[in-house]
Amino acid sequence: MLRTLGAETIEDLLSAIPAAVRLQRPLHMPEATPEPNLRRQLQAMANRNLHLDQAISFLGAGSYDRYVPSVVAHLAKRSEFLTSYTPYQPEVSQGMLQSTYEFQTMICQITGMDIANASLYDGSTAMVEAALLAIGPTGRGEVLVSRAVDPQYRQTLMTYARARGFTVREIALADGVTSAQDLEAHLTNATKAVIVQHPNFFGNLEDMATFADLTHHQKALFVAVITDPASLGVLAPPGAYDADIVVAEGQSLGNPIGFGAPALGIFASKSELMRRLPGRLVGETVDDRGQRGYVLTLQAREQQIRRERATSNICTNQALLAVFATVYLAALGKQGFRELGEQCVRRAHYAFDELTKIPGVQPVFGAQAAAVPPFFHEFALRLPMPIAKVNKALLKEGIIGGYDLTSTYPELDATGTGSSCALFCVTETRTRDDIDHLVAALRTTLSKGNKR
Amino acid sequence: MLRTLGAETIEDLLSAIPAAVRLQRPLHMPEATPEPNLRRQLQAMANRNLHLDQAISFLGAGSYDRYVPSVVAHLAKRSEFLTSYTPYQPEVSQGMLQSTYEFQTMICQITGMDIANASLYDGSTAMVEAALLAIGPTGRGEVLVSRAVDPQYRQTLMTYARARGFTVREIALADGVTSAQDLEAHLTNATKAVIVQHPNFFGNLEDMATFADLTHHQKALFVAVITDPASLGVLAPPGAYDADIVVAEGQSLGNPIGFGAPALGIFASKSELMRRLPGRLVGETVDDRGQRGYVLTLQAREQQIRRERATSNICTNQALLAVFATVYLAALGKQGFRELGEQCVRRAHYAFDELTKIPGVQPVFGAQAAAVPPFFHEFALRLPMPIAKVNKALLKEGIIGGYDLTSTYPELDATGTGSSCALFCVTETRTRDDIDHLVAALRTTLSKGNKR
Amino acid sequence: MSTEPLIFTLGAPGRRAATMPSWDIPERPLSDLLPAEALRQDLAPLPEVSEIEIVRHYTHLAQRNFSVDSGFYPLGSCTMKYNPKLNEDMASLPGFARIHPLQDPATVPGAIQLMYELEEMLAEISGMERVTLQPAAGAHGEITGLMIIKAYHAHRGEGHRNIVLIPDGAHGTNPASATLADFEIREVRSDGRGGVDLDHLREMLDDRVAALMMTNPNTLGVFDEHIVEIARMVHERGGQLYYDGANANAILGLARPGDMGFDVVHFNLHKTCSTPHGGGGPGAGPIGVASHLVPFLPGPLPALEQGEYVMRDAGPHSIGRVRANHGNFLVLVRAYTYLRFNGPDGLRQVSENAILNANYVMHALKDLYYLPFDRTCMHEFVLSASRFKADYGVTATDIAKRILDFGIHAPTNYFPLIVQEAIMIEPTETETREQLDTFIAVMRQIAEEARTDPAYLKGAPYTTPVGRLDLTLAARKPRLRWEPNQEPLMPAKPVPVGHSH
Amino acid sequence: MSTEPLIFTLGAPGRRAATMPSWDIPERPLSDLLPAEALRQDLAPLPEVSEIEIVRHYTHLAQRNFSVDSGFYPLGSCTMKYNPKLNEDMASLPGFARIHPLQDPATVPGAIQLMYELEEMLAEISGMERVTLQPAAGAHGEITGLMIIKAYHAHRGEGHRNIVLIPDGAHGTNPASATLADFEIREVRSDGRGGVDLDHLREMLDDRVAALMMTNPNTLGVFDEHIVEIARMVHERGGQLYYDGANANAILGLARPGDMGFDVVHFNLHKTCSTPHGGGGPGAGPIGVASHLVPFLPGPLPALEQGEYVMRDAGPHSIGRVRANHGNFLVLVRAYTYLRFNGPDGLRQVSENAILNANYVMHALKDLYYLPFDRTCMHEFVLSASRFKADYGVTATDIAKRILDFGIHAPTNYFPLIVQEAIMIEPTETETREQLDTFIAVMRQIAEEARTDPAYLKGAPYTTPVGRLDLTLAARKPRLRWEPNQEPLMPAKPVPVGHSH
Ligand SMILES: Cc1ncc(COP(=O)(O)O)c(C=O)c1O
Ligand SMILES: Cc1ncc(COP(=O)(O)O)c(C=O)c1O
Repeated sequence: MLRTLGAETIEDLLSAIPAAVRLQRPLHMPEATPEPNLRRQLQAMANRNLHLDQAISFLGAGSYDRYVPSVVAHLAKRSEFLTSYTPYQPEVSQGMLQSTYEFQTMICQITGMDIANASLYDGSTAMVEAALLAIGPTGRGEVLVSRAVDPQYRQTLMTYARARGFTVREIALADGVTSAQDLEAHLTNATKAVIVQHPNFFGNLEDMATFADLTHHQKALFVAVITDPASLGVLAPPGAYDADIVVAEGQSLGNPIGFGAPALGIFASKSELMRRLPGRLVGETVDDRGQRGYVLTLQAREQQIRRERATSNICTNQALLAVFATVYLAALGKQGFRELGEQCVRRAHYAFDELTKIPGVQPVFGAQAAAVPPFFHEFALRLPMPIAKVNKALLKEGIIGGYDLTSTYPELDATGTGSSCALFCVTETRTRDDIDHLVAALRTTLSKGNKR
Repeated sequence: MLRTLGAETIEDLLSAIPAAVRLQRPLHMPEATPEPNLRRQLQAMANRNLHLDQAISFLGAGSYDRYVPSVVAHLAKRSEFLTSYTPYQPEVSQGMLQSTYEFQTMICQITGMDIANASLYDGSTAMVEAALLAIGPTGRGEVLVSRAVDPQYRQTLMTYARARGFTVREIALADGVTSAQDLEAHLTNATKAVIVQHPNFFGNLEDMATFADLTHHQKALFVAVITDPASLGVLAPPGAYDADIVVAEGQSLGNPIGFGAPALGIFASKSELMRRLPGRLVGETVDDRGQRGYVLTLQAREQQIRRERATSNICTNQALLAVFATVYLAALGKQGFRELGEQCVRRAHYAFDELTKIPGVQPVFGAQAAAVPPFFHEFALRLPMPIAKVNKALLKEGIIGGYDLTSTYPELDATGTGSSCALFCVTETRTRDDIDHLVAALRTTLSKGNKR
Repeated sequence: MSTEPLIFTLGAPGRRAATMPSWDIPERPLSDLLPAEALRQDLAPLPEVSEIEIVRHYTHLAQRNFSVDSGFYPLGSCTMKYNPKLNEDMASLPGFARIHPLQDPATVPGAIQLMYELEEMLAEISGMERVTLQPAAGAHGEITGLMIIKAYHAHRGEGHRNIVLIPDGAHGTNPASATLADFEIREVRSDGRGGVDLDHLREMLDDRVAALMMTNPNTLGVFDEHIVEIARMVHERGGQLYYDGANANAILGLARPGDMGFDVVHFNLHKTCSTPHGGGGPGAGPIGVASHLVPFLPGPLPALEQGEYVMRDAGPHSIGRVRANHGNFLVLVRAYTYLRFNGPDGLRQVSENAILNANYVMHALKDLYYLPFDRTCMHEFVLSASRFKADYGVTATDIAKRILDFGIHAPTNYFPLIVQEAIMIEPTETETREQLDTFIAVMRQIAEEARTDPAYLKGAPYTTPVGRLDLTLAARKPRLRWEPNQEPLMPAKPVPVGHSH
Repeated sequence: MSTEPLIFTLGAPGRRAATMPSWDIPERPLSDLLPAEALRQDLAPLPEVSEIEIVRHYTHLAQRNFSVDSGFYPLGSCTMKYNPKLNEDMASLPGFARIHPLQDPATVPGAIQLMYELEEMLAEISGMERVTLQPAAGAHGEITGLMIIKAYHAHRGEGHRNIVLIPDGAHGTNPASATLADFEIREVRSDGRGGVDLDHLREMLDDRVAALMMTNPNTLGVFDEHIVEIARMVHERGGQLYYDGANANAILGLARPGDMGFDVVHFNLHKTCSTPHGGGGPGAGPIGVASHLVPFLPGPLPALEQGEYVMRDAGPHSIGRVRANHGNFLVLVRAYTYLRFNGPDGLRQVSENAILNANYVMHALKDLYYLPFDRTCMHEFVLSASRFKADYGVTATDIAKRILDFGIHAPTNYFPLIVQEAIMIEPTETETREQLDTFIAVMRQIAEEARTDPAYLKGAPYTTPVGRLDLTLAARKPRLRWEPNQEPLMPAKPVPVGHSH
C-alpha cells in the first residue's frame, strides 16, 4: 500500500507532523495484553465490586435496581443498533430511526406530553437543558429550583448557571416537600422556569398542579423532573398537571444501572416548544417510492446547522439506551407499566410499615403517622444510630442499606442525638423475603447498638 | 377464534382426545414462576456450582477448558442462527448452509481428510457411527477398540454393539499406549474396524501410522478418535497417517464446556465413504439466477428418505455448535490454530516437569524419565496419596485437580501402597501462575499427608 | 443482496483475529518436546482473516437466514415456536455454562438438582415412572428406548421378539432407529380416519413383536381415538408400546402417554420445551419409562440422597451409557426454565392454544386446499396439493417456494408419506391471530395464483437472497467442501453490482 | 423488504410480554396508599404485544439498519472503526453493569481502580496532567473544558476575556459549546494549505480572547504544521488553547496535544477508543487539562489513598459537577479494555494504519474527484463534488445516496463548511485493503456514472429498504410521534406483496 503512495515507510506519511511535536518515545502505559489475559484481569477487577445480584439493595436516590426482562438486551444489543451511528443516511438507517420515533411516542404516552426528543445525556443534564431553553438566547434570567430536587442535579445546574450567567434560586422545603409559600415568595417576572421533582428526592409526592399554576401566573415554564419513570405507571402524568417540560432519567427503563451511567436523558414538552427543543428529533416522511419512512428533522435547531445559535451543543446522545427503553416499555405494555408502578408502591409501603415498627425508627417527615407525606417507592427514615454504622452492619448481612441523607441535607440532622436520616428505596425487585431480611437485620443492629 | 370454528369452548376441540385418557387433574409440578423470580432462583442454583472462572482447573479427560474469543458467541448466537431449524428451504437458509459448508471444509483442513459431515451428537456417538458404518447393513462383525480410548466412549460403543449385534474387542495397553502386538493378535478377517484414540485417553501419542497399516492389511477401516482437536495444530493430521475415518469431540472448538454437553460430534472420512456417511451433508449448487448457493445433499442416505435402510437414524444434530466451531477456527486462523497447539504442549510440559520434581510424584508410564511416552496436553501421574484426598485438599486452594484414573483403570493401581493415579490436563488457559500454584499446593498437601 | 463469498476467499496471508495468552513460560521448541514424526509438517490451511472480516462475514450470513425470530415458521412436525430469551440467559450463566462434567458432584449440586427436578417434571408430564436425560435428540431417545425394550424382552427370556411395528405415517427416524437396535420393521396401515388400522394391527401382532412405535397425535395431527384399545392389544401379545413424543406439544396437561398405556416415551425438548433449534441442533431427547423398564435405563442418574445431590450409577440390568457425560445439559437448562415459567396451567394452555391455532388455520384453508383427513386436528394438520398438481401441474414444492416470497417459512412438504403432495402445517401456540390471518391470506392468494398463473409459481421464490436451487446438480456432482482453485460448478452469469435484482 | 409497521399498530388489547414478580405482599388498593388526586386516571396507552411480536418487530428493524458490523462506514469525523466484541463482554460483567453509583466506595474498588487507571492512560496519551471522566460525549467535554478556562481566567482576575476563536472549518459543537459557556465567537480563516491563517489569527488575538479551539488534525484531515507557533501566539496573549480530540485517532503515540501546547483536550472515546456508537450514543468525552487547570476540574475524582481506591471531592476552585454520577462508566470500561488490549505499540499502529488507509484511498480518488487541499492527509480527507455539480448537476448528496446501493455507508457530506459539496472520508485503521479497493472501485464507477448518466444518480439509492426520503416534507409538516387514527402524510401508493421491488 505504501508503495502505491510513492512512500517508502510510514515515516514518509508521518512527516506531515512537524518533528518538534513528534513523540520520540513509546507511551508510558501497560504493554498490550492479549484477550485471554485481559479478560481474566477485568473479571478479577469486576469481582472486587459487590454487585446487585449479590447483595440486597435498598439504595435508590436517582439510580434504580429494576428487573429487565431478558428480551430487552437480546434485541437492543443487536449489532445493527450497537455499531451504527447517528442516522445521517436515513435510507439505510430506518431501524434506528423508527425505533427512536417509537421511543418519542412512548415518552409522550407515559408523560402525557405532546412531543419528546431522541434523548439527552442523563436526567441531570436534561434538567440543565430545560433551564437553558427557558433562559433562551440571552443567557440571563432566573430559575427557581426546589431544594427537594436531587442534589447532584442541582449541583450540575449550578455549574452551568455560573458559566452561562443566569441565576438559580432554591425553593425551600416544608416538611419533606417543596414549600408553595416559598415558591410564591420567589416568583417574579425575572423567573424563567420553576423546577420541581416529583416524586421528590425524598420519595414524597409534590403538589405539582399548584406549582404549575403559580408558575404559569408568572409566565414562566414549569419543569417537572422525574428520576424513575416507573412512577408514571400510577401517578398522574405531567401532561395532566400542565407541565411545560418534563425531564427524566430513563436508566430505570430497561437499562443496566452500570455505576450510574451511561444513563438516558429524557426530554418532553408541549408542542409549542418544538423549535426550541435541544437534541435530535425524528420525524415521519415518505420516500420516492411512496413508502412511509423516518428521518432526523428540524435540524435547523442543532449545532451542525445553527452552530453558535443552536438550541444546545449536544451531538452524540444516548440513542442506544433509548432503544433499550423502547423495547422495555413495549415488553411491559399498557398493563405491565401500570403494574410496575403498583409493585413499587405496595412493596415500598410494606417495607415502610414494617421498618417503622422497629423501636427508634421513625419517618423523617410528618409529625404524626397521619401526616407522613405520601410517597412512591422511596421514603426517609430517622435512625437512632449513624447511618454509616448501620450500613456497615447491614452489609455483613448482605444488604446494601439506605442513602445517607444527613450528608446532603444537614438541616435534617438533629445534632448531638447520634441519630441519622436515611433514604430507603424499594422497587419491584425487592421480595417480601428481602424486606423482612432488612427489617430483621436492622432490628438486630439497632438493638445491639443500643446495648453498647 | 373459537367461534369461527363453530366451537363454544376449547373443550369442543379437545373432544378429539377420548375422555378415557384425558387428564382430569392439574399436573403435579411447581406453579408458574414469573420471570424475575425464576431468574433469581436459577441464578441461585447456578451459584451453587463451582465454575471454571472461579477455580483453576486441571481436569480434562474429554472435556476441555478453552479460551473462547468474545467474537465467537456474538456471531454464533445471533438469533437468525439460533432460532432457525435444519435448512429444509435453502432459498431462505443460505446463512446456515454456507456456515455448515465452511465448517465441513475447515474440518477437512484440520484433519487432512477428504470430506466431513455437518455434525453428530458428540464424540462418543460419532465413534459409534464410525463403527456402524464399518459394520454395515448386516449389523454383524467385529470392531477392535483400544483400551486407551476414553472409557465413556467405549461404554457407549458397547451399549450399541449389544443392541445391534456386533462384537467389540479391546486392544490391550502396553505402558500407556495401545499395544501393536495385541492389535496384530486380534486382527482377523472378521475385523471391520480398528479404533484408536490419539492422543489417547492418558494424553499419550499413539503410533497411528503403524496401526493404520496393520488395519489396512486386514482390509478393515482405521478410525482415529480425537477428543481435543487443538492437538491437530501441532500433530500430524489423520489424513497423513491414512486414517479412513476421523471422529472427534468438537466442544473445545469454541463451545461452552457446559457440564459436558451439548457437544459437537465431528465425522470426517475419505471420499470413497461419501455415500455411507451418517448425518447431514451440505453441498454447493447454483440457483435459477445463476448464483452460487448451498443445499442439503445426498439425502438418500438419511432416515427421512431411506427410512429403515438409512446409514444412521440421526435427524436433529448439533448444527449451532458447528457454527461456533466455524467462527472459532476462523478467528484463530492458520497461525493461531498452530499456536493453540503449541501453547497446550508447552504449558503441559512445563507443568509435568515441575510436578514431577515434587518428592513422591512420578509419571505413571515409562520406567525411566527417558521412556515417558510423548504427550500432548494431558499426562498421568502417580501420587503417594489417594487422589480423592489430594483433590479435596487442592479444592481448598481453589484448584480442581486431576481425573481419578484409578477408578476407570484399576490395573494401574499398585494395590496396598496407598498411591493413586491421576490425569492432569493443561490447556492454553492455564498460566504459569496457575501451574505454580498447583505445584505449591500439591507439594504442601503431600508433605502434610506424609507427616500424618 | 449479492452472494456472500466463502470465508476462505477473504483475508490475506498473515492476518489473524484471535490473540493467544501471553507467553509466561519458556518457549521451548516443539521438537524438544515431541518426536519429529508425530508433528504436523504444514499448517492447516485455515482462513487468515481479521476480526472485522469475520464479523461482517457471519453477520451477512446470519442476515441471509430465516428464523423464528424473523418470521412465521409453520414447519409441521418441528414445533417452531417462539424461544423465550430468558432461557438463553439462564443457559449462559457461568455456573451452568462453565462447569466440567467430571467435577466432583459435591461441587456442582445446583446442576444435578436441576437435572433431578427436570426428570421429575418430565415424568409427571408423560405419566411415566422415571426419566433419563442422556439422549441428545429425539432419534437418540428412540434408539435408547428401543434398546431398553430389547433388554427387557431378553431379560424375560423373550429375546426372540425381533419385530417392531411402525405405522405407515411414521417419521423416518422410527424405522431407522429400529434397524439400529437390530429389529425388523413391519409397517401398519392407517385407517380411513388417519388412525392405526386396528384390523391390520391385529393381523400383524404375534409373539415376535417387540414393540409398536406410535406418535399420538400422529403425523397427520390426528389423535388416535383407539389408543386404549391399541395398548391393550399390544400388551396382550407381550409387546411394548413406544411413544414418539415429537408431537407432545398437543397434549401437555391434557393427556399423558403413561395413562394411554405407553411403556416408553421420548421428548423432543427442542420442540415441546422451546429450546431453540439452532439451525438443526442441538436438541435433547430425554425418555421416560414405565416402572417395569426402570432397571434398564442408562446411567448414571441424578439422585437426592440424604439431602445431597449425587449421580448414581445404573444397576446391573442397565443397557449402559448411550453417550458420554450427562445429556445436553445446556439444553436441559432451557427446558427446565421453560417448564418452571409455565407451570401446570401454563403448559395446559400451551397445548390448548396450539390446538386452537391449528384448527383455526385448517378451517380457513380446507375449502381451497384438499384436506385428506377432515376432522378436528390437534396441534397440526396436513393438506395436500394433489389437486393443484393434477389440474395445473403445481406441486407442494411450488407452493412452498412461493410462500417464502411473503417472509414466511414454508410448511413441511412430502411428509407424512401417506399423503400425496403433503403440506404439513404446525402454527404453534406462540403465534398471534394476526399472524395466522396473514398466513391464511397468503395461502389463499397462492391458491388463486395456482389457478390463474401456475407458471409464476414454478419460478418462485422471487424475493429471497437466492432463487430456486438446483438439488439435482448438487447430488449429481457432490461438492462438499471448498478447495483452492475450484472450477465453478456452472458458468456464472454476471449480476450488475449496486442494482436491485 | 416492505415497510415494518409501528409497534403501536401491532398486538391486541390485553396482550403483554413481561411478567412482574409474584405478589408475595398484601395487594392493598392503591387508594389506601396514595391520595386519589395524585393517581393516574387512565393507563398510559403503551403497546399491547406479546414477546414474539416484540422480537420480530425489533429484529426486522435491526435488519433495516446499516452498521459497522454489516459493512464499510467511512463516515468522516466519526471514526467508525470496528468495535471489538471483548469490550462488550467486559461492559456486561455484572461486577460492572450491576453496581449502584452511590454504593460505599469500599464495595466498588474495582470500578474506581478502572477509572483511575483509565485517567492515567488518557493523561499519558494526551500529554496532560490530569483527566476527568465525567463528560458524556465530545460536546459535553467541550463545555466542561470551556467552563474550566472561564473559571481559570476569572480566578486570575481576567474575567473580561469573553471571546473564543474558532477556525472556520470547526465542528458545530465548538461554537455551540462556546455560546453555552457565555463566550462570543469569532471565526478564524483557514489558509491555502488548510491550516489556521496565522495572519488572521494574529489580527484577532487580543486580551479579550479567552481561548482558541482547534482540532488537529483538523476537519480537513490536515495536521496544522504551525501548531507550535500558534500555541506560542495564543499563550503570549494570555489565551488558552483547546484541543477538540475528535480526531485523536490520527495521533496516538505519534504526537500529544500537551506537547503541542494545548491546555485542555477532550477525547471522544466512542471514536478513538472504539466504544460503539450505538446508533448515536452513548459515548464518553473525558477531558485532560494542563497542570495550571487541574484545580478547576469537576469532581469528585478517583484517587488511590493508602492503597485504597476512593472518590475524592473536588477542591474549592472546581467548576462543580457537570452531571450526576461518575461519567458514562460502561463506556469507560470498553475504552479501558481497548487501551489495555492495544498497549503503547498497538495504539501507535492504530494511528499509523489510519493514516496509511486514508492516504491510500485519497491517492486513488484524487484524479476523479476534486481534492481541494492536496497534501498528505492524516486519518481522513475531504473531497469535493463541486465540479460534478457544475458540470452535470450531480451533488455530494447524489453521490452519497448512490454509494448506499453498494452496501457501503456514505461519507460525511457538507462538512466541513469551508469545502463546497464536501465528501469527507475516514476509512479508519480496521479496514482491510480489499475493502478499501472495493470502495475505490465504487467511487470510480460513480464518477463515471456522474458523467454518463447523472439522472440515474439523482434517483439513487435503489437497493435500500426505502428510497430517497423527503426531508423537506418532514420539516414542513413535522410529525414527531404516532397517534391513533393519524392521516397518512401522503396518499400511499400500493406495493404488491410478495414481489421484489
Ligand atoms: C415425528 C418425529 N419423530 C421423531 C423425530 C426425531 O427427533 P430429532 O430430530 O430430535 O432426532 C422428529 C423430528 O423431526 C419428528 O418430527
Ligand atoms: C470534530 C468534532 N468535534 C466534536 C464532536 C462532538 O463530539 P460528540 O458527538 O461526542 O459530542 C464531533 C463529533 O461528531 C466531531 O467530529
